[in-house]
Amino acid sequence: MTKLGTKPGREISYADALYEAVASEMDIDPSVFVFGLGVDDPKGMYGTTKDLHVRFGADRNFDTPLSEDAMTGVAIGAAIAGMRPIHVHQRFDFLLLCMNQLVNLAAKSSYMFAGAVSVPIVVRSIIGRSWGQGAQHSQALHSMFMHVPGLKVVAPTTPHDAKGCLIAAIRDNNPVIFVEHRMLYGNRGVVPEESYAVPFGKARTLKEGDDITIVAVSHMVVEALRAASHLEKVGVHAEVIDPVSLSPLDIDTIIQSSAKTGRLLIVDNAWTACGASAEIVAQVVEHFQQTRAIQVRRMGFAPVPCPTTKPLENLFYPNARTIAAKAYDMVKGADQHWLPEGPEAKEILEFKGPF
Amino acid sequence: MTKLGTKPGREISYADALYEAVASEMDIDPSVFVFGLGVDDPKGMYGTTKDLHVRFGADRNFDTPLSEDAMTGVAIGAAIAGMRPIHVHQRFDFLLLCMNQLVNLAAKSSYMFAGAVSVPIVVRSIIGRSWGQGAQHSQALHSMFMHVPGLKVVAPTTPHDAKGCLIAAIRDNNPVIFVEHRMLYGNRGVVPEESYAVPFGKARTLKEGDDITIVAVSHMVVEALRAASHLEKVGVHAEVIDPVSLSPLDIDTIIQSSAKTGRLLIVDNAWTACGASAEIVAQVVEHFQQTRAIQVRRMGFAPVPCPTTKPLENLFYPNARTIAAKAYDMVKGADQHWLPEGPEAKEILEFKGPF
Amino acid sequence: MTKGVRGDNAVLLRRLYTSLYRIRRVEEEIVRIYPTDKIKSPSHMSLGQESVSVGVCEALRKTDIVFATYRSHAAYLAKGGDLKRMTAELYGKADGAARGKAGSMHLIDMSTGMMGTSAIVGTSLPLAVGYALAERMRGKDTVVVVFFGDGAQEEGVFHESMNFAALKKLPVLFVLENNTYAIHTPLGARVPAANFRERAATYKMPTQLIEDGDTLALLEATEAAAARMRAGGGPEFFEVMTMRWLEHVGPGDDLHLNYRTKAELDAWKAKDQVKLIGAMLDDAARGQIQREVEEEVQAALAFAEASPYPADHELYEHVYHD
Amino acid sequence: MTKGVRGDNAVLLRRLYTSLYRIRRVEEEIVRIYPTDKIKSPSHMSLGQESVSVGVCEALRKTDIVFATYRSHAAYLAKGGDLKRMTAELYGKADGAARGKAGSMHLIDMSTGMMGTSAIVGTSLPLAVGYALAERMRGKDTVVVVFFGDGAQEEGVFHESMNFAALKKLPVLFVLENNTYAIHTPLGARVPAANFRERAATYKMPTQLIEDGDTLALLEATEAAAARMRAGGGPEFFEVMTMRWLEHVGPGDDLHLNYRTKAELDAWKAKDQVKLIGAMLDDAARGQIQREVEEEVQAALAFAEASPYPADHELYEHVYHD
Ligand SMILES: Cc1ncc(C[n+]2csc(CCOP(=O)(O)OP(=O)(O)O)c2C)c(N)n1
Ligand SMILES: Cc1ncc(C[n+]2csc(CCOP(=O)(O)OP(=O)(O)O)c2C)c(N)n1
Ligand SMILES: [Mg+2]
Ligand SMILES: [Mg+2]
Repeated sequence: MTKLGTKPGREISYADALYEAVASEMDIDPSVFVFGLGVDDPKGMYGTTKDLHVRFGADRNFDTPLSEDAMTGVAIGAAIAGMRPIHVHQRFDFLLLCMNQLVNLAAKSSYMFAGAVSVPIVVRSIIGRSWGQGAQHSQALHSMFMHVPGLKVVAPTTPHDAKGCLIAAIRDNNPVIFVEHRMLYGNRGVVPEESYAVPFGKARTLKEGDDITIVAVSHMVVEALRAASHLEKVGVHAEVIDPVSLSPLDIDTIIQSSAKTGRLLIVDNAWTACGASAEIVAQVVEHFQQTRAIQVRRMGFAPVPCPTTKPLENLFYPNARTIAAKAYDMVKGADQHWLPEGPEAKEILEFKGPF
Repeated sequence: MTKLGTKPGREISYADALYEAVASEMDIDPSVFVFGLGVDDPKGMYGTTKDLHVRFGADRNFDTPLSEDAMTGVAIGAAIAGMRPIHVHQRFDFLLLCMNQLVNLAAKSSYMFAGAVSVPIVVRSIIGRSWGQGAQHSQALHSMFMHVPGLKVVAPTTPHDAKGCLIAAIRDNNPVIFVEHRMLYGNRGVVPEESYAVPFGKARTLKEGDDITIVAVSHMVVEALRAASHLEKVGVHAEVIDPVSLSPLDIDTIIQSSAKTGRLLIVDNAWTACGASAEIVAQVVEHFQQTRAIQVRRMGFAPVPCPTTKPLENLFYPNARTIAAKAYDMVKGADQHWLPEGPEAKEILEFKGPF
Repeated sequence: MTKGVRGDNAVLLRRLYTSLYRIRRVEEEIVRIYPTDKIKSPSHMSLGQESVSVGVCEALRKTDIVFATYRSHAAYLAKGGDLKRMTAELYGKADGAARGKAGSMHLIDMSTGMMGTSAIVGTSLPLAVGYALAERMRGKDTVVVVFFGDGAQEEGVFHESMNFAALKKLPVLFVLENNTYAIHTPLGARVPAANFRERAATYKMPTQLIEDGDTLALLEATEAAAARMRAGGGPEFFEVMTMRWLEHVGPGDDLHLNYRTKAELDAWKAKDQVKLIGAMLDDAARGQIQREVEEEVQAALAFAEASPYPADHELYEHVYHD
Repeated sequence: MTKGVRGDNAVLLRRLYTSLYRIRRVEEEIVRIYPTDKIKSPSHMSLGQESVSVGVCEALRKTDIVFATYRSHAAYLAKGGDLKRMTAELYGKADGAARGKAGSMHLIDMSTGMMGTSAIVGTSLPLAVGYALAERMRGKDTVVVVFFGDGAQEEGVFHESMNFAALKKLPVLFVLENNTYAIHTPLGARVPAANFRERAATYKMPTQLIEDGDTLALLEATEAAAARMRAGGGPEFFEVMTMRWLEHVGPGDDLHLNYRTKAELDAWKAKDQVKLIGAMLDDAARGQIQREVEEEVQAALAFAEASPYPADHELYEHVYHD
């Protein structure tokens, strides 16, 4: 179990933390370069790649044609040649165009060729939400990649981990699917100025508690922490765990917490069927077998494509209040019909379109 | 729980059952057509599409350019126009080129457009195995599709279900990923001559038993039944369940059996991480919660890409003996070190390449 | 501008102007309303590009089919899509074209042959080809038009779709709306040469260049192409030069981003097709159209405002068809 | 056949014939052994197509890079790949090029610039482009060759790869091995016209047609193209006409399948490059080469036989790099 340092320090946003990670690695390693649709455009991928082409040259941060399939292959080819490309996708949904290269080539090359090549690529995949992104601009498909041996998948939530994980991903000698969430970009937190890597395979316990373990993924960590605050007010003490890295997955931290609380609620920022939440449940119960019957629940996207209209979109996602209500039921017994009062998440309330 | 009729009747192979299903639907419904690489070539997709172009005309069973992405879109467009296309893929691995159209378009269209369109396509996906198919010709990625609302996924195992499910898939008004396994093609079984649909969402109990529930997927059903025979000889009575349809999934049959046996072993013909096996475990334990601690285990592909060399390929897959051994341990207590004697599966022994 | 058009010029011009002006005015209203947050839907404005949809669709039959992009308003309206259902859709209301599930990026009106649009660039190209294949299999003489941007031609699926349509001689009209930008990226950063017609010609299909988004030229060219396609001539390819006036997505200007120049944009505004076609009408005719459109647009907005949001249970509807 | 070649013709011809004959003989041996089941690996024979790899690779430096397909034997050997490690790989043995994990479809020899091949058609095209990008970024003058079939050009990724290579002026030589079939499907069922060079030219790259798999013409053309590419000239495109003699995959003939005619195949066999180049040598020289190759091939097969299978624990190795 790793804890986030709480000592005061410089606070920056998640987006700036990502920028800092890339810039610092580009500074020390000439094999690192960034490319993808819009990375060097006036908006610089929400600021995360803003002036890299100015600082490091136009051939180290460049725009591409709309050719996600081939551009993924270009990243793989460059990686085999010894470079460390970072391929950026404005929406996770676009990775569906890259599946062949990522799953058939990137994930397989090291093994098929018995280690003769390595494929150190980072695939930055931004999950969209809000303002009617709709069915094709809001997907979070990390479980598809967790399914495939040869890939790594990380989904940092705090600015601290955003920087540290991106540095770790760039230095990793394997293909890393780097999962970001647009609604995390504005979140601020303490981020050391110096370079550091957050190792994969270590979960973080962001809040301790004895009554229930809540494991949350990506933006749902923020909502789970809010849910935990609601729960504190009614005397329920939730432990909130952020796996940070999904593959490899630190199941031990989750198992230990579940052993303590006897209750495990997993809130994924994705669909649940064959999702990260299913895998976590399976590993936990395989561990305990009949020695301990843990109460388990999963929450995630409603099992439907994402609708655009706001009232339905609100129902599509778990939120602090529905997470709290579910946890409350798990602790107090089913159907307590308790739902805390509270505003919608501020990052969602404050988000203005168009995109 | 549905049982397969055991009354004697005509026996045909799985491959012939598939052929019969398509041919009979083409006969009664002019909107059905078949296309895909090699469907009208001299080998006729291992006989499953052999002479459809002769019987029904060259525009109802046709070859295509190597353009899996666009051909998937062509199927979707034709389906929106009211046709019922069947798109055939010689290897499941090639579907990675179709993910964008299948997940972003086919799965979403009905919902995004509030039911204004339907996308009745069937995507026949053949899993490869044996003779060194290797990392890129042996994948079984059904869980990726189970993750996505709007798609259905079926994986029939018997010739009877192959015919009935394919007829059901063709008549279904939704996109259906139809999972076949090359090693099932030669298996023979009783198949009614008349047309019949096997409804989705109904599991089959292929063998009854009180000691342990084995749920197996696709070709692993065959191995699980062999494992069950091994187990019978040492007095362990396994119940073997074939889900047949993975999405929708008949979890009730699995839950009832697990309640009876207290032990659940899931053997997928795929990797386990975020796989069908994880989803089944999660649904079962969510159902029982603390009322019943079921012993659960998962088996599947080793968590590596598939190697080509035979000795390692043998270790990559679960087989009748390793399944029996695992089940035995679950019933008798860990590490019994019992491994039944027995030859390799005959369909694998007998399979000769090149492909 | 262009040579003479069909029989009753006046009627035709009134139709064209109505269609053009209607799209223009609706979008101007969307721009006005957007900051109020009532429209929570990423909207890619057609403003400046209306003529491409209007010129092509005017030559089509109601039974002909149009596939378009997330920049969908112009095609939807030009093909006869219901205006009220469009505004309600942008408001996320239950009377919307897709009960609020679609938003601006996924407009649909099956009753007029306007197929649902996709927000994944290039993905409608093969759907159009598949639709045309289906129609041909059933012996219909439907023409299928697919609009796509200069960015979309970079996707592999463009190549695959062109090849297959040409191979099967399908009646698909590929209309490349060349506004020379993909978001903020100019063509020069994406292709070695902007010779799209040359490439299309290698698929053995006739190609045409339409300069300045010329409505009448496009109408004539489409009529001729549609006739050839109905007679079995196979797919054709148009490249239409045009320009969007606003930012890639949303209601704002974007000259401050400096990826294009004011001079470039002004040159396009000077040859605004809405104005040019309007100028061919006398003041009375033009004024009447403007008044009628104004009324219709305001009624549509009022309709959208008044429409209820979909009920909660609708979240779970439409995932599957029975 | 072709005009004069480089300085020491005799040496060159001996090298070429050695390379051609070596590939031919290895494959003949694979065909012989296949029915014994010792090689459990889907093998796509290069037999008949050897000259494409040999002509191109002879013009390359050891540090130049080759990407090829599952039909990999010719390219692997022509680029200097280790013969023993190849045969051991086909046998699934621990001394194989990838310790038995790869098989025939995924040969690799990084030490000679032979990149690992893929069994998914078309997928190596963008990898070659990416490799060339990397080399250029580091200021190297490496040339990257990518061999691909006529079927591969139908995949969207071909279009995307050509476009990007041309846009960035990368030193990639695209070599289309046009054997006119994709498995059993002739070109006519897959493309509206077999005008591949015309299309390649629209990406603004020089193109050349090499008839009859002409080894010497290919060598000359590659030398010239490689020089232009090293000087920054950007990608080039070759279409090489050739023919495989055996079935698509496996050791057998396939005339009984009736997708191609005996006359067609015989015409190709009559212009067999292995024979033609061999005929340019005197009997003594040819005989010596044949004896040396024979020895090497038999030694390699003995090596493969003798090599052990990989140990069980290797199943879990090489999934990730530290
Ligand atoms: C496959 C895919 N890649 C990237 C995007 C992000 N994106 C949306 S619109 C767009 C530009 C498209 O340009 P173009 O095709 O010229 O159409 P225009 O917007 O100019 O009408 C991009 C890159 C996307 N939606 N889909
Ligand atoms: C993406 C993909 N689609 C289909 C296949 C099945 N397949 C293997 S080889 C082949 C034909 C390829 O033909 P071509 O590119 O001309 O190469 P050739 O075999 O003639 O050398 C096909 C369809 C595949 N391996 N990968
Ligand atoms: Mg554009
Ligand atoms: Mg070929």
